[in-house]
Amino acid sequence: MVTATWYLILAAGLFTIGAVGLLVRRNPLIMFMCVELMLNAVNLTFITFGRELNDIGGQVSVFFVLVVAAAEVVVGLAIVVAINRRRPQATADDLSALRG
Amino acid sequence: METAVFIVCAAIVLAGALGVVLARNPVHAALSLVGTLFGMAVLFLNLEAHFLAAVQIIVYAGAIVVLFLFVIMLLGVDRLEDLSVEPITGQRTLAILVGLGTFVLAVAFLLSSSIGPTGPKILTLDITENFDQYSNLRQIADVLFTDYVYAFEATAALLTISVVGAVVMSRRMARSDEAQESAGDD
Amino acid sequence: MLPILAQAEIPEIHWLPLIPHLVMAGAAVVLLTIVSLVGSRLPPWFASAWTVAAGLGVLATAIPVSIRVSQLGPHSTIAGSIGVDHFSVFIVILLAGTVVLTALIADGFLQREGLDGPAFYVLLMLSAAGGMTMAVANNLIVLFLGLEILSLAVYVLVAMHLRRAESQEAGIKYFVLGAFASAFLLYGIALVYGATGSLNLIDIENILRNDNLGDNGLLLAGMAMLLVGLGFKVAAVPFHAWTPDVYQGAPSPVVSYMAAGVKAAGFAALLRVFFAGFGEVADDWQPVVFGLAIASLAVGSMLAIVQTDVKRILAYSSISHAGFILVGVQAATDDGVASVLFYLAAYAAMAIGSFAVITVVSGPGDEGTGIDSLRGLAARRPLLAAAFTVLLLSQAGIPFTAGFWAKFEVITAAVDARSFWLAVIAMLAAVVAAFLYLRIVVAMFLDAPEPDAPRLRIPRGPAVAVAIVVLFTLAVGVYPEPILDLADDALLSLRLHVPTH
Amino acid sequence: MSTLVDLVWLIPAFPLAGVLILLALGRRLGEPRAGWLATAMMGGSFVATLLVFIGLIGHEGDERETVVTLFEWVPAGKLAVDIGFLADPLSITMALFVTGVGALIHLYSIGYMHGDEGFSKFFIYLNLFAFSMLMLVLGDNLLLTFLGWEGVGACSYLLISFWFTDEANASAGKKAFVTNRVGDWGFLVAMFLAFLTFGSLQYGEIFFEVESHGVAAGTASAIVVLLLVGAAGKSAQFPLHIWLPDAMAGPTPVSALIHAATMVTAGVYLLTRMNPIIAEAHGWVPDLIMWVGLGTALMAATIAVAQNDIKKVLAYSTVSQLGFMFVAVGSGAYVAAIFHMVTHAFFKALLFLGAGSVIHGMDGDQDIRRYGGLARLLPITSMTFVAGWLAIAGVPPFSGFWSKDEILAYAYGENKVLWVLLLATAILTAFYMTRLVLMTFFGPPRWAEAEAQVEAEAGEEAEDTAEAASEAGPPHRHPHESPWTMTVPLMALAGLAIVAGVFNLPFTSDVHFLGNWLKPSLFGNSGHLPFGGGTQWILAIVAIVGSLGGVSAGAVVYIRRRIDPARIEHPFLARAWRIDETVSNFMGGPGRRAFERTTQFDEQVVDGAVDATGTLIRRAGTKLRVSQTGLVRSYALGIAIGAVGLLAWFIYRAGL
Amino acid sequence: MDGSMVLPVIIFLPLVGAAAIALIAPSRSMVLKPVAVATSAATGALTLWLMAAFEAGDGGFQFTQFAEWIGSAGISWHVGVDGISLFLVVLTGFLFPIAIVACDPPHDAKAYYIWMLVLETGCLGVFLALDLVLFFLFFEVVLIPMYFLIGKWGHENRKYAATKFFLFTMLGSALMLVGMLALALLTARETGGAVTFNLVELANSAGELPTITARWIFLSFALAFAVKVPIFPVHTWLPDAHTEAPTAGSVILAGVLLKLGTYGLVRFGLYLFPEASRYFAPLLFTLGVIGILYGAVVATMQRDLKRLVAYSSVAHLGFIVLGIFSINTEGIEGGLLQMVNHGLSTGALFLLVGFIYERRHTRQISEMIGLQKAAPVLAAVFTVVMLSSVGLPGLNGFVGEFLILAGAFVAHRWWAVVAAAGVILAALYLLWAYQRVFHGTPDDANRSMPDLNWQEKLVMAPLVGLIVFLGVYPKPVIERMEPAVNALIEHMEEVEGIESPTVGDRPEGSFEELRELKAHYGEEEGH
Repeated sequence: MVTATWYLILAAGLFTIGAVGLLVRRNPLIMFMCVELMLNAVNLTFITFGRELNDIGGQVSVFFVLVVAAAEVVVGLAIVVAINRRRPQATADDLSALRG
Repeated sequence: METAVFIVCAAIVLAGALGVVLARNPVHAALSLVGTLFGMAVLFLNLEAHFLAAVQIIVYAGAIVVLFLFVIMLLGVDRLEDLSVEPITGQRTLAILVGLGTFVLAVAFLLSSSIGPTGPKILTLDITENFDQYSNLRQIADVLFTDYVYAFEATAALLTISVVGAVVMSRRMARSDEAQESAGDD
Repeated sequence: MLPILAQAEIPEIHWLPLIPHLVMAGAAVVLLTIVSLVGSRLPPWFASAWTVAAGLGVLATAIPVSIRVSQLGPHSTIAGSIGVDHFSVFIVILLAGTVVLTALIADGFLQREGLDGPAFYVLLMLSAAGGMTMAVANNLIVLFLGLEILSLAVYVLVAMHLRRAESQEAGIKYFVLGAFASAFLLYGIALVYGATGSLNLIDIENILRNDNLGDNGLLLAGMAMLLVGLGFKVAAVPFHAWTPDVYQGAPSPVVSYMAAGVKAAGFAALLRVFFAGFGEVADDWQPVVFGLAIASLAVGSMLAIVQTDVKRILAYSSISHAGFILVGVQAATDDGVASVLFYLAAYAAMAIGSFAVITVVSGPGDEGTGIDSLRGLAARRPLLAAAFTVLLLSQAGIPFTAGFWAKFEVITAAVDARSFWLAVIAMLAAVVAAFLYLRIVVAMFLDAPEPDAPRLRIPRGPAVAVAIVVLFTLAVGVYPEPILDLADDALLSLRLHVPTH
Repeated sequence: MSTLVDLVWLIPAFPLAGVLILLALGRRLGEPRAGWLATAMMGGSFVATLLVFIGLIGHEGDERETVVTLFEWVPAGKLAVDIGFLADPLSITMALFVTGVGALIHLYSIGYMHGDEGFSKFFIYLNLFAFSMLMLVLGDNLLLTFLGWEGVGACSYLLISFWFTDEANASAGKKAFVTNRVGDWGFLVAMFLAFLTFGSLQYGEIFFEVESHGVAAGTASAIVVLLLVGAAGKSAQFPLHIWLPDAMAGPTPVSALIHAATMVTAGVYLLTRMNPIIAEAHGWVPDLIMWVGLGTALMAATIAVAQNDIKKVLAYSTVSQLGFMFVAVGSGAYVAAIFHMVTHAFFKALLFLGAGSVIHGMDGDQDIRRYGGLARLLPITSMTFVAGWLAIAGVPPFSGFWSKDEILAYAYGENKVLWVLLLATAILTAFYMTRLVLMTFFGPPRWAEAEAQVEAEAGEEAEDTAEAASEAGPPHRHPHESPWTMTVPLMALAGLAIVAGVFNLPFTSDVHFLGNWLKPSLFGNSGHLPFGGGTQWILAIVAIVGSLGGVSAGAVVYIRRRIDPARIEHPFLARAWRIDETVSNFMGGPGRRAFERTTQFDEQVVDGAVDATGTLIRRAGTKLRVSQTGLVRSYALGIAIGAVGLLAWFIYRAGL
Repeated sequence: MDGSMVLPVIIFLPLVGAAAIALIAPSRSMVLKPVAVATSAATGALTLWLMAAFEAGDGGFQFTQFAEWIGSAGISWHVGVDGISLFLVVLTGFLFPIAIVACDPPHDAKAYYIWMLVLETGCLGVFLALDLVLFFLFFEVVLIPMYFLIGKWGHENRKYAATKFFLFTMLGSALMLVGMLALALLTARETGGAVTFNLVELANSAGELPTITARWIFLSFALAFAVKVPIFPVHTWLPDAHTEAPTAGSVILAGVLLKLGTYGLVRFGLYLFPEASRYFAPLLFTLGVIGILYGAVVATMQRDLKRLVAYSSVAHLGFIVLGIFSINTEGIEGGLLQMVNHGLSTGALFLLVGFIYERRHTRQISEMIGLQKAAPVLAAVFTVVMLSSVGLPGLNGFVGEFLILAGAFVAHRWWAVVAAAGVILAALYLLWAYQRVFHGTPDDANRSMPDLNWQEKLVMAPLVGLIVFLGVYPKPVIERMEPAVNALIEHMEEVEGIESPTVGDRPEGSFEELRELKAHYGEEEGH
């Protein structure tokens, strides 16, 4: 029998991979994907807790997270598109005019 | 059975995640993401979140990843990223250390604690008690339109923003010498 | 099917407390509709005026809410997910005021820069609606949604100056980091949910009071993650790094909204979650906030003094201010909450005014934000320089400005909580920060203007906005009692709530 | 109660009025009316003093003390100080010769300062000085005395640097003031101690407290020693004497009035006034006063032997004579001290004014090596000067003999060694004064041919002669006698210098006028000679022989030229035992360096620390700025590190 | 005039004047100065009236006015005057018109007069406030006008000096604010009463705080005041600020602003923290002595005349600190008196240096020589003022200095002995400077320097007059101070429950009684 802990550890691992991915990748799109990974990890955590607590709240939360994720991606991609129009192929590291 | 499903799905999820992080081609990364999302959906099923499993596929794999791919194609940003170089000194080492730290600490917290309060629990809606009578969808709907009705309505604002935002950002800005007239005719 | 339907109890909904939110969000949607229908036939000032009206409408509708709260006491509605108390009213008023003033500032600015007017105001109002949601949220998911509404709109606002590369760079930075921090916040929510079994702060507070969960790892980890997310929003060190870049890159009116509104909403959420929700385990998080406060004060002040861009200076100073406000949070007392609210109100005025001045001074393209562009402003535009000076002195905490009382209240709270050393450090940081305000004042008053400096045009909107905040700053500086009373009344204690669920 | 004594306030009021009138109208009055006004004020003051004197005489012997209080000055806490005047035999004695001699010198100044552009200012200062001196003498409490004490110091400063365009004068004035201040420090601290001990600064109350409750010997000793420091400063006793010779830079009437007759005797007056405290002090305290006096007297006498500036000779002689007075105070011979003070005031004022007359006649030249044979050209000056010479040399029956003899007698009673040394000093005095007189008034005139020689030596003795050389007039001079305003005071003072001995004749207690007169002020603290009249006669004869010996020795050296004067005028003596040099070298060398170091410390360490704090914060800001790379991934890393940090802290907190 | 209204009128009259000046049209700039002078003179007249109407024998607060201000925080509008503050108020009222009349700003006259008048309001507010927060507000707000006065109308290095002045002073008061809040809150906690910042109420419960707490709080106050005074080693803002400030700024800075610190030490140090004051008295005492000697030594070596005067302030203020922490009537009264005296004499010195600067456009001592020849009246006035600063008896500086040292001697005699050596050094640096500047033969640059004009004479006359008057007859001042000082000391003793060391009572005797006592001496004298 798989206990909740396994799910949670899996989620933690996924969250970590997402976080590390955001830190090491330069392509903004892939960075967004990493955020999605992190959100997915949270979703898994929510659902696991919900089941353990015998509570639907976790699942409802995931529902909202999904909506937020979708909206976030739209906005994020819109910004990326706008930037790419001016500076095609710009990586996250290229955008460092503001500093200091 | 559940264990087997978990192991397989976990493997898929992690592999997909690693694929996202390690793929040089953004298209490959997006496809790896799809893998993760599918694995996740199955795990949701495993956890008796049927509705969310479906939404996961439809919204995530179906809409979000497609959006990603669409943008990749639109912008032609499918150039390979050279992952052997890290321009920022120490970034990768620190990132991995931080990742390890987060993971180890999170696991330590998870393993050391019990879930839920020691006293009486406060349930939004008891899953098991009503499981026989209601579908998962029904349960979620119940809560969504009662206790979470405000949140549900708020998502409308969220979506409006994303629409307006996308429109604003995708507007082609006239060159600065045309700025005056373009401001006028909008 | 009927019995099943009967199962779903529709919770009691008090509409009155929600009216301000509905007015704000509704005004945005209506504006959007009008614009898409009538479009270019509208006069250029229409959207701005509409927004001002909407903000004033919110202010007006907040009054009955406030009266209701006075009559009934703090309570909650919609299954306990919405808290109706003076605290939220205070923040709502603050946000509405911020919207009004930002709209005034933005009026001339958007025309000058040739930017998409209506969209700006729509996003502004929606964002403010999100902020208000954060202020009233008694449910972590509602709070998260509010935060996302607030943030997503601001991401777009930051990036919307399409002719400025800095604007988009700021936008993408803010977005990536914001999403990253949101993920932490969300994870924190999940962990707290796992620890307490509830997403409702009232329930959580009850549980924490009855159970001894102080050493529950999930709860602690959840608090840590929540602090990351909210610390990011309020720009506390070490989650602050976006602030200077974004403040510098973003269109100036947006910055005034961010500094005043976003920060206020962030602190409102922080207080709701930590003071109200986790008040029972304050011993656990106080030291962390202590650390964040010191780090913010130190880093904010020290980095500010080596900057040359006024927006950057003020960005770092906003980090320092965040540290100051955290001092009030750290006290974890009712006085602390009141001091935070007062500080937020005072800071909102100074920040809006300061960025309004910068909006005016920066000139076409929003480029002239270097400290050089302020050189000799006193000779060119004495009143503007005087107004800016008042605002800067207020930021420095000089007497007879609102900023003084803000610091006074925060330090009072800290001292009352026996955090003497924190108070001392905060005051020392304030002295260091004073140096940078002086630098700006020096540039304006003691330096000669550039010989070829163009004549400054001061549009009516920003002029009115600056006049309002300066008057507010001075009036509160001389007689802070009304605002102090408001802040003192804005008790934030979930124990007083009567959950209707 | 005689109303005459109550007029005591008039004594200082006259010169004060003079000051105020001259301040308002001085320039309009112009020369010489300003001078006449000032002189008249001094005359009025003298008359007022006489009236008070007469009034006092009318009192019974023991009731010759009257305090006239004008108003409260400093009524603060326990401290209550009045502006009040004490008229008693001591103060009135002092006031008499201060106003008397002062009036004469004012008169003299009208002639002396003729043609000076600061004429009226000079008389303002002189009157102000007189006022201060009278406050010093008449004040009924230590603080008022101190007011006068400092006032005369300030006037001295102003008058020494009167011709301020010359750096040397300016320096001398500053030096006088600062050196005096060192002494004032002692006076101040003595006052604090007195206040702490007695709760009052008023003489009457202090003495009453001493009489009724007594005072610890240690405290009394401390007070006296501190007062001695003050007195040494004002009365130019070793080692604070260095200012007085330099003070000769001022106009000569100033030297006569302030730096010979009146101000410099203030120290003696103060110690005499405080005799009840001295009486309570340990035994070594009077001895200390005595030995300080003796050392100063002897040292100054040896220096005077080798000086070539006429005023410097007189200055060192003044220092020496003040030493005599200190010896007297130390041996309890207060009457002798006051007696000598009075006679000294007459003859030294006379000598200075005479010297002034000579300098006036020599167009400002002060070097005695360029004098000679002036007796014929300046008859009145030379005759009066001779009278002064005989008085100071201790030749009977001139006044100096009587007063000096009394001091010598007391010294003999105190300590034989002391007496021998003091006698030697007296002989030296006779010797160098003879030298001065002979070189100035007798022998061949040298004022023409000496010129070349002096110029040759100029390099070596630059310091001594710089002044003379710079003021040296045309090579062909025509020394002339001074106007009557200058000679009348000379004659008056000469008369006094000759006959003043009658004030206090030693033969019987009935003719011991001054002794009897002063008795009420001395509270029986006066010393008594432990031997009879026979010994006194022997001592007197020895003194006379000594004086005559000194005079003859001078004649032998400077008329007969039996001994080369250069062997006597040793450079070490000429350079005043190098004390002045040592002090200057210290002040200019290590002293100045210490001051500079302190200033550097202030600039670099104290202020440096402040600036360094600013720099440090700024530098820290610059360093931290590097963290703001502009790279979004760095920022994200920062957030992640922060998150891990928080998690770690909570782990620690949970004790996991 | 209603008694209770006079203080607010005094405080705010200059502010009203400032507002009036702000409304004057640029075309009518010639009326700026008359309005400023009239306002400050009217304020000065009111302060004189205050002095005249002041009940001399009363040690408590007079003309008090009380109103709730910020009730929730326990802050009130509470003003009043007693013997301790009276003469500082009068000094302020006196010096401002003089400073305004004496110096015309070279540019931006309107802003200049506005700031001067605002500054006056701030200073008066500090001296009259009887509520800690009210005091703090005024104390802190004074920085702004002074900052602008230095920064805008100062000399070459003005920006640095102004910023340093501002930050340094703010640093001190920043900590004081924490201390002030701790005092009010902890006292309220100890007594169980409501939080109040009322000075009198806090003083009455001064003994309630734990000793250690009170000491810490005292230190925070003392630091703020030490910076303002300034006490060694936190004095280095002063030479810069004084040197770079315009003449009127220097006058006010030296004459009034430094007194904010010393006044604070008395009013908020001794009064509120009797035990801590006594506990730390040796420390402050020592710093005062160091300041006296150190300030004098450093002043001696200055090449800049204004800087020299500035450092002389360090020495003088050292004396005042010494007097205050003698904690006896003589010392405190001396300190208070010396505050007034220092204001007059150093203010006058700065004016004179300013006059010289206007003529010679240099402050370097080495560039001046023989000025007495060129400007005898200036030199004469300078001499009087200098002698007052040196502490010559008969001039004002002496009385204060003497009382201070006498008080200090009673309290800690060896320190007083050392401090008294300061009188030597004071003579040294001032006389040396005078010698270098005024004595000697003037060179071409200095020969033609004009003497004081009638306006400048008019300005100096009252200063010199007061310098002499207070030296001769300080009683009117002292007798008004004394009841308040005695009340303060009684309060301290009451709180601490100890008696301060003091001098024995004045002996009852006099020469009359002495005569009877010593009658037997006459008999002894016979044989």
